[in-house]
Amino acid sequence: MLIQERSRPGRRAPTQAPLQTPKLPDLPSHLCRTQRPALPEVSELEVMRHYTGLSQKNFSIDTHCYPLGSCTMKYNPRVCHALAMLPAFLSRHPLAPAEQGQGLLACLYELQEILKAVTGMDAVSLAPAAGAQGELAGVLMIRAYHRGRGESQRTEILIPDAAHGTNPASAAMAGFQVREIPTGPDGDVDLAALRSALGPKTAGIMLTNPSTLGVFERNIRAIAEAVHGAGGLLYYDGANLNGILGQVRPADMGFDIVHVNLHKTFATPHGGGGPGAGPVGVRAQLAPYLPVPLVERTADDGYRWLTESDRPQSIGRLTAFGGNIGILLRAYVYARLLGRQGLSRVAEFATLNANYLLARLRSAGFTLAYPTRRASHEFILTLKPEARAFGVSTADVAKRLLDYGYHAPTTYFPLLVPECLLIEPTETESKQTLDGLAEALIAIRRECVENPELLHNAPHHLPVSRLDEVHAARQLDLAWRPTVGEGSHG
Amino acid sequence: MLIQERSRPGRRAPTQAPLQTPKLPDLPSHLCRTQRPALPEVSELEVMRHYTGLSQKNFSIDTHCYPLGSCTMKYNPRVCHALAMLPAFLSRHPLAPAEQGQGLLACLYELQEILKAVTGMDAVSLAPAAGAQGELAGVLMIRAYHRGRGESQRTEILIPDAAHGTNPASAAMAGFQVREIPTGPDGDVDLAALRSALGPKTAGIMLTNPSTLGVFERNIRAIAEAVHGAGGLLYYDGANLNGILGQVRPADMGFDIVHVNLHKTFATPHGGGGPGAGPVGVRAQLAPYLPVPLVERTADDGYRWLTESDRPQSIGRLTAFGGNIGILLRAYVYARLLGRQGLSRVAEFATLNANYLLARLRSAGFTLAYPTRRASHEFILTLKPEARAFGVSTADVAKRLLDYGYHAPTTYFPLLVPECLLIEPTETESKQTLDGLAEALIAIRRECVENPELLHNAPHHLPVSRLDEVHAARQLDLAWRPTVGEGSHG
Amino acid sequence: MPFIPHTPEEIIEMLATIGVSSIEELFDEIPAELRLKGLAGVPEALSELEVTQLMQARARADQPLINFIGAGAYEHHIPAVVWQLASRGEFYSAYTPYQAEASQGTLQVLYEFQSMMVALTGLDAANASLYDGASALAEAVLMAVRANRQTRSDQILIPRALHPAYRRVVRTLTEPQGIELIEIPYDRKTGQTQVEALAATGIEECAAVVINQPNFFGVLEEVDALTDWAHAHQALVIAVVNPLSLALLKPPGEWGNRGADIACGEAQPLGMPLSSGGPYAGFMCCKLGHVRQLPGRIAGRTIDRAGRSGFTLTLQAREQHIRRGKATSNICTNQGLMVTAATIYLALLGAEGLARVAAACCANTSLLAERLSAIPGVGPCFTGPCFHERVLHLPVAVPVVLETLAAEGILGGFDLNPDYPELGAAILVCATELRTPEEIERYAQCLQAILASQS
Amino acid sequence: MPFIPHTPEEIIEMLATIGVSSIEELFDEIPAELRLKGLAGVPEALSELEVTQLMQARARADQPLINFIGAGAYEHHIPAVVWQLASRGEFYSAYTPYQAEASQGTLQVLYEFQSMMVALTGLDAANASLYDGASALAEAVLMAVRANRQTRSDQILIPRALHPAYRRVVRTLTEPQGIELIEIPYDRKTGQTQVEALAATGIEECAAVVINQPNFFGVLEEVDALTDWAHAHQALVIAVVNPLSLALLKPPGEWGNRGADIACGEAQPLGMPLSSGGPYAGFMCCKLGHVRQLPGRIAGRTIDRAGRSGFTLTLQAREQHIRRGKATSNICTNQGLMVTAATIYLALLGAEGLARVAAACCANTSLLAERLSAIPGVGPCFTGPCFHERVLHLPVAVPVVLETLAAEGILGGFDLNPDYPELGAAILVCATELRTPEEIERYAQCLQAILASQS
Ligand SMILES: Cc1ncc(COP(=O)(O)O)c(C=O)c1O
Ligand SMILES: Cc1ncc(COP(=O)(O)O)c(C=O)c1O
Repeated sequence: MLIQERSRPGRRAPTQAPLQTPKLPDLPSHLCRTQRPALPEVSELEVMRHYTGLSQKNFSIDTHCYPLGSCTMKYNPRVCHALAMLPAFLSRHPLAPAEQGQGLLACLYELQEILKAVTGMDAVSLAPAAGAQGELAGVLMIRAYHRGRGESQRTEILIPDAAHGTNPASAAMAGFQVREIPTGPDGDVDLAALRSALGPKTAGIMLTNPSTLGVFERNIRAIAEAVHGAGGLLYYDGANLNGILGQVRPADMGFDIVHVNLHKTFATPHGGGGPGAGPVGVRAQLAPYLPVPLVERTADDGYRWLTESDRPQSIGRLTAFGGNIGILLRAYVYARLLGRQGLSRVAEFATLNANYLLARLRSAGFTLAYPTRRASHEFILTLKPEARAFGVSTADVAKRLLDYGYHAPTTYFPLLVPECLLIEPTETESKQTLDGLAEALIAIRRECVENPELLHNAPHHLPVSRLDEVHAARQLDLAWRPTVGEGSHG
Repeated sequence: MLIQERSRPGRRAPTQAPLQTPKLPDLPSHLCRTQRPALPEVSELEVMRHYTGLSQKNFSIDTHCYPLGSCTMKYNPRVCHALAMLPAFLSRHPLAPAEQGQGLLACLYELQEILKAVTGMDAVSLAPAAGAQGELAGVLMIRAYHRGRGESQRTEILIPDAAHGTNPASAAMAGFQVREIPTGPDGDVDLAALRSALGPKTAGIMLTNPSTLGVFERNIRAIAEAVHGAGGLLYYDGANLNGILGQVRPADMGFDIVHVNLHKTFATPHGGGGPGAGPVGVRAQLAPYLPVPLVERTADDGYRWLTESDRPQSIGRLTAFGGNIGILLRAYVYARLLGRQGLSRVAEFATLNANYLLARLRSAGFTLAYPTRRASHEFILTLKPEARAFGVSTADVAKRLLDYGYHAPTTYFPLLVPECLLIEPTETESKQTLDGLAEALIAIRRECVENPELLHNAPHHLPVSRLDEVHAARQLDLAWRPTVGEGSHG
Repeated sequence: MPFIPHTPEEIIEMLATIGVSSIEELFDEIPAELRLKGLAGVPEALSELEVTQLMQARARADQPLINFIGAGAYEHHIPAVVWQLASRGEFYSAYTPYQAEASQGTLQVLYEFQSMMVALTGLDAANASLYDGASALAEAVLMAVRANRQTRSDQILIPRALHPAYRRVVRTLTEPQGIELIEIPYDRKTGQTQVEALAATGIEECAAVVINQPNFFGVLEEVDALTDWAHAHQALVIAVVNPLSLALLKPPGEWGNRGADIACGEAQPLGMPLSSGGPYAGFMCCKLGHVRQLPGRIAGRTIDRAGRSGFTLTLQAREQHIRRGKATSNICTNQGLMVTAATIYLALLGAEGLARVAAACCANTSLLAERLSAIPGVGPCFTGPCFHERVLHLPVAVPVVLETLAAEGILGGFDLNPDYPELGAAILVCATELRTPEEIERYAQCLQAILASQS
Repeated sequence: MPFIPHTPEEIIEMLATIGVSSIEELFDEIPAELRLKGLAGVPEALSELEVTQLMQARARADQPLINFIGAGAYEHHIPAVVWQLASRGEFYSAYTPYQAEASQGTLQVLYEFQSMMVALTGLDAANASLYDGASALAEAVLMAVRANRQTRSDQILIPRALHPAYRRVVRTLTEPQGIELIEIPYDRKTGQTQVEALAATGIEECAAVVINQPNFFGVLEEVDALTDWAHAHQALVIAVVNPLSLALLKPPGEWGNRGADIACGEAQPLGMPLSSGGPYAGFMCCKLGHVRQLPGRIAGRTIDRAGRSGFTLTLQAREQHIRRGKATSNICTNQGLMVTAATIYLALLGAEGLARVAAACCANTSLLAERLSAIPGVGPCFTGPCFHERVLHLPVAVPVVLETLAAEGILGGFDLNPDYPELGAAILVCATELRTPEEIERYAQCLQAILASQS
């Protein structure tokens, strides 16, 4: 039932608003509404029960193993939440003077420094609100850089076919043409194809490493040399930073720009869709172009914001204020809790977990997309053999896994591997949980043989059975509307 | 699975404790333990998932209608929790000076005043930690009062048979003999029996009004006169105050002492068993005996604690410090939110809800225990007819109601009504919820006829089916124990 | 090992199952010369206690001032229920609802949120959020250019009386796609953007006209006339609105003869703390005909195999993970948890509650403006009707006044001079429902004293 | 109507169903002369915003001092997880688990808690909490008198080195049942309760001996000898212990030759905030043979109809709702939510974490005592080994010292003089793992300055 359907005209949660009906302001009547908006009229208890009940219908990290590849669904430490929600941080206005924000700015400045250390970059801006906005900031910097050197003919961005959809979308938003580069049979970029695509139009390349294929791009030095040789820049999509944290740095691989998804590698919550944060780091020659605002340490050991007037070459501002500050605070707390060694351990155990799960599934008969390769922090199974033999789809397996109490891995991505499952257990899952997940997948594989119908109709134990996405798109129902008479008692 | 069973030797949530193993203190070895206690060794994520999962197995106000008679399970406003958890309140040491607690003491003092207003009493102590401790404090004051007047022969407390078990238990703890008074056929105390029980040994009477039979004791003035006439005192068990809040005051009925269950009438949470708070109020002549500490307003408009030295006649101290302060703060916030009119409305709508539900169930054929009486804020059904005709028990009906998504009413209490259900919807439930509850009970009554087996084996849709209480009491299993070898790696 | 559950025995077992002898070996595909030896530059780990003490100390340094600034971020009372519910792990630690059946909680919240935004704006459809109000406007501009089939113009008329930061963000995000922003001046007397000023551009047709209601100065625009002018010039109308104001003001869907085509704005006033600027949430609504150009996630109602109603992400063919370079936007992660908070906030308040909050803000700001205007040299800059913000001119330069007020614990307003030098010494002030008469009086007395000492 | 969901139409419908014309009529059984006309004396309602501002202002008045007091309530770090989980509505707003099938969450938590207390104390069974440590001790005394079948004595030996408030509470709650408390002095040199002092009572047999480890002075008792003496005199042994200390100290179940019979104490150090004294939680454990005399709720493991394991309240025949006047106690509502917090706390910390916290407290208190004892005139009162509290004598009267320290933001210790005049000017201090070396140094310097100015 929708909260709107629980509504009864005249019912309210009246302690929430000012008790006295204040004198209605003297607004010109032709600018005012004549009907009250159809918002729910419910009591506080109804709100509490309704949303408590809805929450219980969700899978989440706090309730389920959530091995969603490329999304790094690790534990979100609760102390990060508690400390980011300290009242002084919550109630500070974005336009308050920096003097009344030295505590906050110290955290942000130090986070910039920590991100420099883990990426190897020379300068960092925390402004982007998520990974995709970090990407956009990155390609805008590529654009600004080439224009700054009078090379505005560089209008092409190269992107491997394995890349996340945000990469080409971001490049397009920045006004670039996208050229797709194929992947070789072992999961590395097809170097020859890359080389032949390079040229005077090349602005740069966007790469994820480890790639979304769950393998480390071994030719990264050669790629960097080739792209740099052609006058292009290398952009590092940091979505997979969790797999190499403290092991190898994007800058050392030859990247010029990087974004970091704090809501992946730095364990900030994903909140059922966001907010995230996607700080960007760059080498020195790109630093002038970083999006504003940035935090600077002042001569007297204080901190201040740098804005447009301080940074005339900046690509500009991405959101009205400084980005998702509350998320940045959570990431900062996380980094301080883990510290130098703890951050390096992240990649070690994320990689251990992925390779362990891979080994268990391989020995149970599952087919790996890149069987000759080491897994990074994630890996890909292809269910093509099962699909052919038993008529089950990856979606069927994914839905059935929900019945076993595990969130499904990423399905049908990357696009180039047919019937694929991209599995990322993350470092915070225990061996017992991985064993349970492996056994569930093995049991489902047995069900493929014995009872494929069971899979076609899965899930069976969730609040709803398989939802009809085609119906959703054909018979668009995007908002509840009051039946006549409702929402008009005002 | 128990948290202990998730344990693996050597696993820890290490950010929670000091990181450096501090130098072990220099304690005499014969006073130290040789084996580590068998506490769980789990990660923070495991703790999060384990207890999140357990919580989801509970019915609670925030998830279900919980019409548990005599328990007043109303909505617990969340702002009460938020404000009682303000860091300054949480971190104050109980032995900190009153100067560093004027904010807190102001709240407590005003709560004392509010409780005086709603009970009509002359003085209030907030010390008792729950209703039963309030009762004990009350009967100890009765004892002190009679002793103070040289009447220590008054060793008997009269208690109606409908009373809650804590009443006789509290009287016994205070060293009194309990004399049970029968109830008349219409739910009022048997006046003749009461009169004949009164005498020189009478110390007082403990009464709940409205009684636990869900009716208002109409002869309360006559009872008060009789008891006072015999030299006894009247104790008001405030568990049912929700039914008369702002409508009639215990003092006006003739009571000398009252306790208030803040975790019922003042909407503080019950927390799966507590904590509660059971302030006691008394008439002026009993004020010197109130338990310590109390809050006093000082000449300079400040506040201070009154303790043993200020109150030499006090019955004494009930807990080490001042009782359940955090709960008192929640009750204070609740009282301020509702205010004068809001508090009176509580009883009005609690009574409306009970009488409406009664009317619906009566017209559906259920049998009322006191059919000639108005319901107070709760009422009693007896399932004796259904039990006889179809072989179902009250427990069967209660368990089946859980399947319908409603917590069961109180069962088998009061003891004098056979196969009874004591139903208290409270004022915060909506008409829609009451209609749903009525329809569920009506449907179950139909099931009694059509399919009594369904009831015998209920519940069917809960995490466990009917639990064996006899097995629990015979094969005592009160604590998990490590199998040999566990819990000894220290 | 913080947050890593592996015991030494388990690590050995796992390595054996993999068939390697050390974790190090798992990184053997990384060229050896690139391998890092430790994260120098990152401090050593702290315990939870230590990091708590650190952050508490930092928070103590940032004790809040009494806030009289709005300017795009508004301090409202947030009922305790909002974040106690939104912080529940099942909302907080879920991902984007890719597996609909395992995410009905989040999906239904999104659907309810969309329904509420539709109710407030009077349009047909809403998305499930964008990053913030400013980037939402930028997306709306890009959307309008795509959606406007009546003209091939890339020109957008954008009022100077729109938040300067919004104008900057729109520039950052639309300039690479060759969109031309034409700034429309405001009337120096009323503070309004007038139809005459639109006409004065001499433009025959354009892709869209941005209308900001209330505008950055808190002044109410004549939205009907502006909307009709735009439609007469083949332009789509993009409404930029404060959702709280829509409790009282005419919804964009009813502006002019045909209503605005797109409405967007900042949802922060609906239950989100100020938090120095974020996370907030942008929202966007549109007419049904434009829904396939709407950026961002959209939840839809559908049915399951048993015919029961349920929710799923829909119209994904607009999105980057399907359409890649041709998507309506690159946005992926949005501001989901903020939307959860906004939904709970709106459910608690209802239309009546929201109207009361809005009215209380109006009344408080009026009181503030009156009280301050009683001080010699201080007075309103504009004559147009206002919602809950006001522009006041001061008799002396603004920065020193605001600094002195800050030292007194008062955040006295937003200095308009850097962005609007034509206004001279002027501040934008706001008093939400949180501000008490005593605080307003305190502000007035401080300001009076400061001005007296300045002259 | 705050928290009341009824609409005007619904009220009319409901009254019609009942067959009355007004709510007032529903109260017609109450004698008219008793009916109240409005709650004079209760203030008018406030909005959530107003009450929030009120409480925030009151909290501001109570800004905490740097705390060097223990004395029965200890300031420890509480991991953020603890209360974020315990505050979940399903725990927070449930009742006592009377319907076991609908309360498996709460019941399993209780069972886990009991298991943890059994692990810490080395006894066989535990209850699901009592109000606090002091009332738990009173209940233990009553229990011991019931449980001791070897003697009919009503005498209890209780150390003077036990918390004075505990002794008062025990007196309040046991005196009505005719129990005689005999106070055992402590040794003025070591601060310990010595077997000789027990013997010196001349008592042949008694119901129970109370042994407090560590005692109120923070001093460790020779628990083995005391236990054996008690058992030799037909007495049961009641251990009063700080559960944190049991991470390091010998569990009561192993004291002497036969172990203590009952252990009780205050669970506050396990994840409960100081909160000016409550809510905390008393715990109680005992040997299996005494379990039917144990007061309070007990959760037990059992099976359901399908043979699956599940949990239920058990041994209810001990309780007031069954046994009424003959129950083991009158307790009904206990401290369930606090137990939930304690269980989560112990699960997070584990044996190793708990030992680290305990060791850090010991180390910090040692540092504090050493540093303060370096000040002329200040020094330890006792020579016995200590856990995490110390008694220090001062060269001047205590109250003025503590007041001056408080003015400096320091809560300097508990003044022992009113309860133990024989100690002269003496304070009980404690430095938990929260206290930093800087804070300890700051205390020392303030104290030094105060004493210098006093002399
Ligand atoms: C590989 C990759 N790149 C980019 C993104 C986009 O990041 P965000 O969702 O933070 O915008 C994602 C997130 O799913 C990703 O997995
Ligand atoms: C009528 C009655 N009296 C007394 C009590 C005991 O109160 P408490 O549980 O707060 O100790 C109760 C609680 O259940 C009750 O219903």
